[in-house]
Amino acid sequence: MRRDWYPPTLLADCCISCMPQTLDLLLALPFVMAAAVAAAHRLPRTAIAWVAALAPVLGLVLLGAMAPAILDGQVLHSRHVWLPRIGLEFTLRVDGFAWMFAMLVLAIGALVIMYARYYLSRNDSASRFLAFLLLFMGAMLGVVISGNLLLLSIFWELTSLTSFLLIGFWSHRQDAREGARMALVITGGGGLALLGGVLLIGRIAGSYDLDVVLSAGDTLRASPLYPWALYLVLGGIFTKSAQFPFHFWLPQAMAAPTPVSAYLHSATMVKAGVFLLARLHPALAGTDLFFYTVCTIGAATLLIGAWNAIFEQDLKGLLAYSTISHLGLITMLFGLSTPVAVVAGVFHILNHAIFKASLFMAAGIIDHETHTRDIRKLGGLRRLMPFTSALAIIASLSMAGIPLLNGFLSKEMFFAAAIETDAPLPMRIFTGTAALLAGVLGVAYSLRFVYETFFGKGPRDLDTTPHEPPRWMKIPVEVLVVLCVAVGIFPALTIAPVLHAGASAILGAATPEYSLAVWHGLNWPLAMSLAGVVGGIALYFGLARLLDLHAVVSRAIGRDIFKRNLELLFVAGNRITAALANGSLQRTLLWLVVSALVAMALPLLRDPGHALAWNGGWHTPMQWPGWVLWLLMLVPAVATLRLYRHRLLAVACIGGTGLAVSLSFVFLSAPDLALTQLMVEMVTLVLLLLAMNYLPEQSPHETTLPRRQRDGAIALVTGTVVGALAWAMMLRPHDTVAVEMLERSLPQAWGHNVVNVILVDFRGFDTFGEITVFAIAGLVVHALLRRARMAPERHFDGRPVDLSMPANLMQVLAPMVVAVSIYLYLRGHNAPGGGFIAGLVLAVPLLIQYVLQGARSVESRFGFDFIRTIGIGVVLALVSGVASMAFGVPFLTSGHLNLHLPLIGELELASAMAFDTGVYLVVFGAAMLMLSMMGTIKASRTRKTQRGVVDPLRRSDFTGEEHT
Amino acid sequence: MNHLPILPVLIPMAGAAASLIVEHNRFGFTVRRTVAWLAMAALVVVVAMLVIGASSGHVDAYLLGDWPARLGITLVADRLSVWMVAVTTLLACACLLHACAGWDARAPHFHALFQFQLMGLNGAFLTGDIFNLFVFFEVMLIASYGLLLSGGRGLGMRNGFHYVVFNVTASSLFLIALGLIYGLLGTLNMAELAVRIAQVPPANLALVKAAIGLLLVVFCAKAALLPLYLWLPETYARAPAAVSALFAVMTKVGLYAVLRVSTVLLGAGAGAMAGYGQSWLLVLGAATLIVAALGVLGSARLRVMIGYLVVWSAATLFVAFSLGGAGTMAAGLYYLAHSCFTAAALFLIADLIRRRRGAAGDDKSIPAPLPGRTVPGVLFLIAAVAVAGLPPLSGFLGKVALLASTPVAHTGLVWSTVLLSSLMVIIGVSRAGVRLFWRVPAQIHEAGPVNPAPARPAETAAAIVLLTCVVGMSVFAEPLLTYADATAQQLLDTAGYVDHIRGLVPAMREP
Amino acid sequence: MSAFFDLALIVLLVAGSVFILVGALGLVKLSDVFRRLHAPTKSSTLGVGCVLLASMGYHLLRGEGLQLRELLITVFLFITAPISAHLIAKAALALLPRQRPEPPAKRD
Amino acid sequence: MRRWLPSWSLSLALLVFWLLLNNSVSPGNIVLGAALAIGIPLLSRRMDHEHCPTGSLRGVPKLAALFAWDIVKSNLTVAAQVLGRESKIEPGFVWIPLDITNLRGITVLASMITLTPGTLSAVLTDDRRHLLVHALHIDDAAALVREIKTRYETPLMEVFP
Amino acid sequence: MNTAVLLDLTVIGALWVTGLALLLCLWRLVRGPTVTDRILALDTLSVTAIAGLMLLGMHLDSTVYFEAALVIAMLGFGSTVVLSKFVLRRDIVE
Amino acid sequence: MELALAVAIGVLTAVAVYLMLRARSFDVILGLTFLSYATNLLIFAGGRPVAGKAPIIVDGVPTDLAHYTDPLPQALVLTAIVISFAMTAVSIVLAMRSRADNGGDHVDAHDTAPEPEARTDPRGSGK
Ligand code: NA
Ligand code: NA
Repeated sequence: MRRDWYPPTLLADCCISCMPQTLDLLLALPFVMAAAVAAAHRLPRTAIAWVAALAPVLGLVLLGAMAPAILDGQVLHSRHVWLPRIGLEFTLRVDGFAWMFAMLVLAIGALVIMYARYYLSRNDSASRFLAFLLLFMGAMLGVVISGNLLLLSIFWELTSLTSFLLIGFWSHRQDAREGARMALVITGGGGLALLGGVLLIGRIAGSYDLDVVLSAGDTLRASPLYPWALYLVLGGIFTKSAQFPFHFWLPQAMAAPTPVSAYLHSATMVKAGVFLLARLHPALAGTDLFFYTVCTIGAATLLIGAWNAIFEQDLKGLLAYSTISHLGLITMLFGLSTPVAVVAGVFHILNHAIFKASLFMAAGIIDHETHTRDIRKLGGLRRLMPFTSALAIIASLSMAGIPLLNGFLSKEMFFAAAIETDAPLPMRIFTGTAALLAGVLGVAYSLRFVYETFFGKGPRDLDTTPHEPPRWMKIPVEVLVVLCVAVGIFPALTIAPVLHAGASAILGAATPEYSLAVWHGLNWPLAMSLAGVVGGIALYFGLARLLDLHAVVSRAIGRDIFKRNLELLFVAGNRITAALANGSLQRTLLWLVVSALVAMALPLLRDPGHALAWNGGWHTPMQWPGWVLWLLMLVPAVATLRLYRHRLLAVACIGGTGLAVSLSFVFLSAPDLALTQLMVEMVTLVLLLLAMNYLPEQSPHETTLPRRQRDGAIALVTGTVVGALAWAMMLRPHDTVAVEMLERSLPQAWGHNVVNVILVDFRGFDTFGEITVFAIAGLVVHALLRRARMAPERHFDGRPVDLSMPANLMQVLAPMVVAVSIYLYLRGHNAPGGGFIAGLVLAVPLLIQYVLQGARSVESRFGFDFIRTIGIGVVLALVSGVASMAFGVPFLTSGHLNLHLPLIGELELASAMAFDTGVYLVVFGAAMLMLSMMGTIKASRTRKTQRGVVDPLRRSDFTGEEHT
Repeated sequence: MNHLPILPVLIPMAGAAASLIVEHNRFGFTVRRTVAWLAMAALVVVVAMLVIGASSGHVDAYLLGDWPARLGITLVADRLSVWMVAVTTLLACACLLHACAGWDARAPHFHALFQFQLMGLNGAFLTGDIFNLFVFFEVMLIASYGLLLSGGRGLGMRNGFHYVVFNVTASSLFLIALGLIYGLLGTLNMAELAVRIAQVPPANLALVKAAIGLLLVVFCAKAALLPLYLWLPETYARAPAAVSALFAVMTKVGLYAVLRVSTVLLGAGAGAMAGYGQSWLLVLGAATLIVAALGVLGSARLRVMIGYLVVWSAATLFVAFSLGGAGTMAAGLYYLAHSCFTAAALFLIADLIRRRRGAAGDDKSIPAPLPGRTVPGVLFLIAAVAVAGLPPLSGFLGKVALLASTPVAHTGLVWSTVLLSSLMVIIGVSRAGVRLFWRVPAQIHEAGPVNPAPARPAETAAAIVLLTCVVGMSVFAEPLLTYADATAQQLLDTAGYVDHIRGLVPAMREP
Repeated sequence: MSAFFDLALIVLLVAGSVFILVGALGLVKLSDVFRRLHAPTKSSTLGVGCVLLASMGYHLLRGEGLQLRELLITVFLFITAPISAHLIAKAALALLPRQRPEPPAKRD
Repeated sequence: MRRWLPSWSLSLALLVFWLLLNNSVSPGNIVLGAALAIGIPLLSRRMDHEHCPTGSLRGVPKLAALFAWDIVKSNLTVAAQVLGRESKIEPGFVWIPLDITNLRGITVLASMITLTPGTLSAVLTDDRRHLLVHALHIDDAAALVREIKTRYETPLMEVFP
Repeated sequence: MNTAVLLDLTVIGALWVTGLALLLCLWRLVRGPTVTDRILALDTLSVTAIAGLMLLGMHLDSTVYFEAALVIAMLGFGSTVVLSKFVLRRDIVE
Repeated sequence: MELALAVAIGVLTAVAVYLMLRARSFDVILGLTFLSYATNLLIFAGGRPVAGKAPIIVDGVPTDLAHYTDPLPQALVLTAIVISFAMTAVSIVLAMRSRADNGGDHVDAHDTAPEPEARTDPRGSGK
């Protein structure tokens, strides 16, 4: 930063000495005040407005303090780190252009706040409105003074978001909601495009810092990614600035309260697009691609907007289309890219903001007073509200580009730029024609606005008599109109320094000599202006004579297409989602199986030679009992496929397979597994049978043959692939860590049964998780059934069968089973057994007693709090593991103690036993909890059974169920 | 002896056991809640200490049972694990707060199941053993069944059945993969596996690929990747609010596992197996982005929509992780935390909305009055901004970080799908907001009788806590991304991990 | 002595396997449920008993020591077999109500 | 005493059972077995839903021998019946009127009937006065009833009064 | 012939016979025709399996099969009980 | 033997997959049971099982894989069995509740009309 300049005032001095903080404060003001306004929602409306106005007013003061430095051509910075890793810095950067724009944003913002104070009705929450408005102001200010492109795109999206809230402020109105959403979708989508573009720029330029990017124009333009970057950025710009073909959201956004339109759609939101176009002009412009694209789009927008404005019946709609047209004009100017065009563009940004804001406010006053915005109902207002009419007429004339008003100046510069481009001749003709047409159309719609609102007959069908609005409501309009005139007459005195600061910030050394005089002598632009005025008047009256302008129903084709497409998107989303995720478990599982199949089969298919190669023979010979077990396992499995619809039979068959699997484990040297499998088999059978009482007896035939064939094929292929994998795996040499476990089991873990040692020691943590799972399963079953009331599927009449004989035998058996359970538990470390098996062995006889004696009889005499048993078991397992921590070794490290007791002899105590006790309790508790819950389901209050009483004579001895 | 790594597993387990023991009419709810919060507080302290430890870059490993890593089970508290545990813990605090407003009294065993769920999650994140990972997956899943179903009824039961069966099937596939892996490689410790995978003879390569592929399928099923996401939206939508909020981290477990496997087992040093399946994950992730965004657009119910948002964020993470670079991985890790908090917050907010709308519930297509809409409105707005990836919140930052670090070769696919789906999500979420908050009938009685449930301050507070996390993530994005970046670097240093774990020396046993 | 012992075991084994086979054959061959019920519930029980005795002797002979505990298996079988048979018979009667005999004359 | 040791016979049986199970008579096992012999009945007593007194055990050895012989003998008969032509057998049901009232006695009787091949106890009436027996081959129903009552029921009534 | 060898051969023969018995039970299990037949077949399967286990133990000179046999003998009838009870009343715990 | 074991695993898997794709909750549960058999056998197969070499250390026998089978897969299968049992229990109960609450046991409710979520007797059963 240069230090050799002279500080003119004290405030400026102060500001300069702490310039970064000033920038931060400038940006923070609106946000802070937004929060203040939101918090102060109980204050009176005027107070709220004052609080709100503080933000722009103080901001303007700060900007004023910066003025000397800015006008001196300096660039002010404030830098904070935010996310340097990705190049996102909280850098604020104010140069002439940003300063000019910030002035615009804050000045019009202040006026709008004042205006809004009187505009909003009693029902509207001023605090909410102004908070939104200030948030928007902050976002817009952020766009303007961001010194980092990523930061800029953040504020960019924030303007979309806050404008969404503002446009939808009257959320009870459907058009407001639609308009808000449309604006959000278009501008938000554009923001995403901009983000992409910014990221590309960053990738090319190596930084998102604006200074770097602006000076990297040549690199950018030379990059092969340039077209992508350009189009993505333009995507953001064109959507924001309502350029064709994205222009339609702007008229739709007129459902917003008028202060919003006055602010967003004249000076800020829509100007953000052209702001960025100007901002990145040094970096992106200067190629044919840029020139043709931007000029064409700008011209198209200019004409389409202007043409539509003529036929619009809504006062604000007309202004909106006019805005579109003027934005097109500005875009086209930046597209032309000549220094003069750029100056004109910057100038017109200012001028348009001033006259358009005042026009919107005037339209708002009219709406406020007449309760309509329909041009067809209005007319002759000059008599009823002469002062407002005068203001509006002046502003309109400025919009039409009538001399002595600011609009004239920039329009004339536009004409000059349009014809003085150094493009090929056809393009020059095109731009010139477009400019001329724009002049004609601009005059025509301005005339229509003025003539049909303030002159002629009317107003018609109004429910009130309009009169002048409150004094304070007019002040903002007055200020702006005065500005229009002042700039129009004394441009050099009023606007020149600002314009120069803005334009030279963009153009730098290329800033041309230009004069802001009203009179430049007789030249082509003046001729075009004249032709425009004459042509415009002729066009308006010609049209008015040729067709009934009031009867024209303007149709926004773009909007309709958009709405239809959006609706289509929702429908498509709905349809596609419903078609994919139809809530079918069958489909979900099918996809899962198919995915797994693909994952397993693809590598095999790609390399079948290696994958299925065997290592020294097909297999090791099988001892013959294996084949019996093999049949025993598979025949019931296949039989289940045939019988599965008859559930009882299927369950019996599965019992066969289960037994065979257990026996196979025994056969293949895994006695512990066999024991576990046997017990689990037993308990599962009981659970299945308990559940079957509450489930239909059989599955109906329902799936079609093709479906079954498809499933069958998938099943077959899956089975083949899994089998092939298993087979191929078994033929490979085996190099496992288990050898070391075998070696270390006895000397270091003091257990002969290596499987049990693994369970309680090497991998005790797995067991830890496993019992937790088991415990939770018990809890889940309990939670699901505790309060559930269910009716059995069918019911047998009569008393329960008397099973006192088996029960009596069971009494003989039970003590022995308990003893066996303890035996298995104690021996587990050295022989097949262990806490888990022992726990189930203890549970099963109890369960059989439930079956034989009935639940009530057992529970009345054998009250056990299974839940706490589980809890205590978990604690025990935990404590046994934690105990080792006291000795400075990790959790679950086993300890070992060889006690020599008198009389009893050697007693081996391993800490693993304590852990196993926890396992024992958890397993017993959870298993019993499940079984007792399922055995003691409460009867439904509403019905005794689902399908009636079993008629013994109609039962099938094949399925055991009643014939249906 | 530093016992820190085991404590995130043991504390919730002790909490659960204590909850079970005090689950008796003799003790009131105050006792149960006190127990739950004590456990939670202890966990927070431990996790804070773990974070401090991991931030130094030190990998804290814990040899359970004092066996060398190859024989026993090892816990590994590296940056990634600690990151995941920390996210889970923060999330859990908010969920517990929400549940303590009253749901815990309606769902039997809530506190025990909740603590068990935390135990499963933390275990899954901390373990360095692939079978132990399976076990903790199961702990986490079965606890989630309990949380999902306890106190539920009606269609929720059928949905729960879907969820359970799907997960049980996936778990079986997990076991098949583990069986193959052990059968082919002879070990279960991840570091050992990494060494052995790098040396797989060509003859076994196809088999190992099949096993690893199956493993990835299973993880993708848990993380809801196309076409395995079908179960998620409905399930999450039907879960109680506190539970679905906690479930926000459940898909992330699958993603975590994908990340772990693809860095440790399929890292650059894995020879022929290096990067196996990553291109599939990328393409499927990109496709999921679009499909999930369509789901967001097409869902009629708010909570289903949030479910699709979960799928969407998971898809973003798949893309981030499968790109394989440190930058994208770091962006992904940051985004992962963000998406946990955001999705959870949205579920809690959806509950606030649903309860205020009476019979209309969370069905967006029914216009219904929304009394007291300001607070949920503001919360929804913030959460929606975050979830849709709009600035300035963490969703935007994470996404920008991801896009910025996307390698050139994949830029087209990743950028177009991410940005396009973002737009779709913006459209969908804004429509939801408009329909719920703005399209309210003029007359109160238009939508039938309304009896909004009383608003409980704790429930709102829980949502605010989560959104505070989101905002905090945005403000402190730099330090968080720095951590994430260091995490990614650590993850990509497979050799360092492997050597560290294999070189661990037991306290007293011979190595 | 050992040879005698071996022979005794062989006899036991042969008897055991014959009874087991008879039980299974009866299960397959006989024509209605109640008839089938007779064969396995006890032939098999006795057969298994014989095998268990043989097993005890065998392990004694082959150095595993006297495995008296195998007696317990027989004990369990003898307690549980009647329970099974009784319940299966009851179930069969319940399924075939027409085969159920007339109730007995009341005694006082 | 009764409170801590409800049934001497059961406890003794359990001790023996434990020693058999462990296949050892080491002091440690005796101590542990004794503990279990005291502990388990305390637990299992709670499950008994009907108390069945035990009388004189003098007749037991003779009954056991008789029973063992019957098992072997009738097993051979049944083997013949199974392997022979099925048309030669005439199965049927027989109601056996009971005089024994002790439930454990009835249970043991029914079990013995079941365990001896050729007969199978199927139903006990609710009043416990009749036992339905299915026989694989019935020559003379009355003789069957008589044989069962004299051979088994009478001695059992002494054991289970 | 050495009686010891003969004994070993007998053990193998007995295994064959047991296997055959198992297959016969399997046939009944699959064939039915009534539910009770299947229950009976299942019961017989488990009883026969005990013999098979003991014979295997003799064949392999090992006693590790004792526990499995014991558990089947002790609790194998449980399946029979619950299946029969289901046929009797549908509600197995009344 | 490997081939036999592999075929068994394959057949059990095929049966499981077919049943899992059926429409009734009970059939699906049966399928899961079969899948768990197949899975357990496959893990078990990873230890290259052989007959008669149970991993219970006998004094004096060298502790290597020539004399004992691999114990680790057995431990894994044990864990797997227990966990799958727990899962089965939960799914069974859920199937019951779903049938009671929703009036049918079709997994996707194609055969029952969509029912209102709020019911007069929330804990009651049937329609
Ligand atoms: Na008019
Ligand atoms: Na019951």
